[in-house]
Amino acid sequence: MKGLKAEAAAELIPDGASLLIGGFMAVGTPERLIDALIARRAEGLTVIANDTAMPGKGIGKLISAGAVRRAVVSHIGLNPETQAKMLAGELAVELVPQGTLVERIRAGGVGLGGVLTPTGLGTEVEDGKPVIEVEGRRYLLETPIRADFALLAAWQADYVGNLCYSLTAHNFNPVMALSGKTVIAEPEAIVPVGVIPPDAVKTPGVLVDHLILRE
Amino acid sequence: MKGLKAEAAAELIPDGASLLIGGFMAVGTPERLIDALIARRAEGLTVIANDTAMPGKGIGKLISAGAVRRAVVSHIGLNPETQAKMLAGELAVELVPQGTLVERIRAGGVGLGGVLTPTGLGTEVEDGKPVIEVEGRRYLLETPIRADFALLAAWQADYVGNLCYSLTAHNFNPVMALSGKTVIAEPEAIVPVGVIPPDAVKTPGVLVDHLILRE
Amino acid sequence: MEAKELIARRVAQEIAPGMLVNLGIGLPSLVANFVPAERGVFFQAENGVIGLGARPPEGMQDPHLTDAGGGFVTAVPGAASIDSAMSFGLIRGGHLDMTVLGGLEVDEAGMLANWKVPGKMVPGMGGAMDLVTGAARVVVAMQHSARGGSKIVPKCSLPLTSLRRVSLVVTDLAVIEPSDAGLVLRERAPGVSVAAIRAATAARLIVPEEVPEMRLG
Amino acid sequence: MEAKELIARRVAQEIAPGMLVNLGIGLPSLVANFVPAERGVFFQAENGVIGLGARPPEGMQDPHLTDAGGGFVTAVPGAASIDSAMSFGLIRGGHLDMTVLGGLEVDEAGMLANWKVPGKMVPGMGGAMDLVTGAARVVVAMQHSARGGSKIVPKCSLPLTSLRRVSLVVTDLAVIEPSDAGLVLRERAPGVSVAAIRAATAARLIVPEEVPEMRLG
Repeated sequence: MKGLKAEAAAELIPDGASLLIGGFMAVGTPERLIDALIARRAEGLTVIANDTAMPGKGIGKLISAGAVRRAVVSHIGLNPETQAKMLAGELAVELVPQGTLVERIRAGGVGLGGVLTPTGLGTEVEDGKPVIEVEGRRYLLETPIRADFALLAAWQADYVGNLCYSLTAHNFNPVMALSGKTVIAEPEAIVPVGVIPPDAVKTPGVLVDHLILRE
Repeated sequence: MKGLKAEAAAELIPDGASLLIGGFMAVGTPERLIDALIARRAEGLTVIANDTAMPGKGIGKLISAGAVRRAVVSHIGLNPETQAKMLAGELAVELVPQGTLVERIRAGGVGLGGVLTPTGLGTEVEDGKPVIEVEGRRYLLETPIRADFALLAAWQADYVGNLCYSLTAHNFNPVMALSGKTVIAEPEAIVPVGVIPPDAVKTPGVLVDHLILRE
Repeated sequence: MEAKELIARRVAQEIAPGMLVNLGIGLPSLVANFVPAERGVFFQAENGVIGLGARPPEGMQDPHLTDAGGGFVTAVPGAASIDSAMSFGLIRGGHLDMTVLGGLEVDEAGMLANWKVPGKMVPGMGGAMDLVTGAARVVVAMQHSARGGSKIVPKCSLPLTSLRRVSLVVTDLAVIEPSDAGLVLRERAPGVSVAAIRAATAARLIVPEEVPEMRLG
Repeated sequence: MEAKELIARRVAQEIAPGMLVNLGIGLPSLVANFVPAERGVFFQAENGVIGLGARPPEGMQDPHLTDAGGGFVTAVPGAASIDSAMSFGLIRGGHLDMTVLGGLEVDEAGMLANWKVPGKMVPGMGGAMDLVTGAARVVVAMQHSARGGSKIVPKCSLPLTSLRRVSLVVTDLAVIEPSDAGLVLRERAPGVSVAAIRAATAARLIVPEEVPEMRLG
């Protein structure tokens, strides 16, 4: 486990990197890491996340700053800038159904070669994907997603990197912790080992490479 | 949520039913439910579980009682009775790699048509299964498992059926909670609503049909 | 009564005690206001809570407790936090008793389109494709018409959300139930005639002999 | 030194600080005894704990805290409870730095057989197939011979555990590393000659000029 300032973490992340970023409409998103990426003028990023939040919050700040080249998300309806940049051809947006997105990220993290889902059958989401029949029902084959980095927001972390999350700030964070080649967590509090009991740990510290330290 | 005595729950489960039963070498196994099934002389059951424990404990008691016709498990090495009954043709045993077993049960519970895993490729486990190539790697297609009932052991339950588990007694229980048509949980303690905080719930009560009441 | 309230009140009648229900952003989220707490219903927000409660008191908002639209909510006693994998596991796995979603179009086959107007407005499907595919019952809550045009059409012109037929459509004019035979007019809004509904509907409607007024609880 | 202790001591040398390591039932579980706590290694038991510790004091056993063989263990500070889906997610997903397993046979291609003797003994694969397929490093810890026969053979006659080549084989006589060219003899047990190892091994061995004695820490 290596503690880092947000600025130092942003230096680890090269332009053009692919990033899994936790959060749902900016709830459970690592804001200090995002601010540090913008401060170092990151560009060409691929962002894989539930949504692009709204202007001024979470991933919305990366969109506004022009740091993102490609977004793989389920929803952009509450960020008009994302829609405008997409329609203007400045930003590639790949829309993935939310349940499919989380399973693809999980598959990448747990070593599965893909999952079969009924979601998207017969819609635009089916285009170009194999359809596989199992026990008389048809499913889309959806492939795993991994990324160079996973940027997580957590509620508490302990010194060995065990993480727990609060209420609706869980969302994609526990799954993304499995699927980044390098995993960086931004907790709201860092507590001594033993403060988070084993049964309360949602992300084992062995998955976490770096913790963002207090300012 | 309906509270039941173990005896009443055993009456709900007909001979020949398929049962997902939580536990790993009898740790995290609902012993009172098993005792009640044996007391009502259940027979012809299909048991899907990690293992058959050992004689005198957990699923081992069902094996000894001759209640099981078919076992879908990853390991029987510590129960010589299971091995003897299998070699004598009295018990059908389907061996499934442990990681594949848990993913198949999860797939059944979360509505996936299957998962692709590298585990078992080129071994006897591959026999009769489709091999699917994704991004240049080969995987086995493993299909979902559901069952008529899931019999779970939990640490605490609250009045709406929210469950939490302790240490290594989690094992298959949280996943099986998703995949039984009827889910029956045997908690060690039943506590008022609010005693288990939302972030500590591992199985939401909406998945649980019946709680086994105190003796 | 305002159109939105009428729709929300009528949808609320579909919700039985003990159900697990997902309410979409916007109009569908109003439904919770008309379901009495005594009914023991659990509302799920796909972003991660089972047991969504009302708006919090001023100054007591928790930044970690919002609905899928990002608005502050509370949690009821017995609530559970879940991550997105569990949330959509419940949805896709058939554990959700009902979902209430908005719609852009519903057609005679009961197909729903609600996530994209090509070249114009692309909010994305969010959780809608999983919800329509996986929930035990799918209720569409929407205005009957938009910009003077019927949203209930012979065949959807917009991209579909799912091949799954929706269970019920509740609008400010009518309750319509898709079936093998087509769209069946089940109820009229108070004071609205069958003829007025036909006139406002581009799709063919099957009209039974009796079309009662909506029950509004 | 007893054979089992020798093997466990040698395997312990493979474990670097900060690793996540799974130890199989039986002989492999002894390895933990020879890894100093200061090394900051996390042991995983596939049944559900990261941070497995030593045997508990008498009378302090918790029935909810066992290893994969069902024996009572403790948890170290910083331990985490995980369910079977997470446990095998870590294993299959490549998050496990090393697994140590027993073996029935290892062959010249580095293939392992360790879960079935057809018609005779069928313990089942348990987690072995996932562990051998998914762990970053796979170490086989076993006696060199059984019932007078070599367990290191030209080609496995028993059903394979995985098509994945194992990383290292540690026996009471030798350390052997499977490679593209075949099985390379890396180390000798204290006082055991290369000739004695060759004589006890049914498989062809590649013998470098230098074959040092085992480091035992």
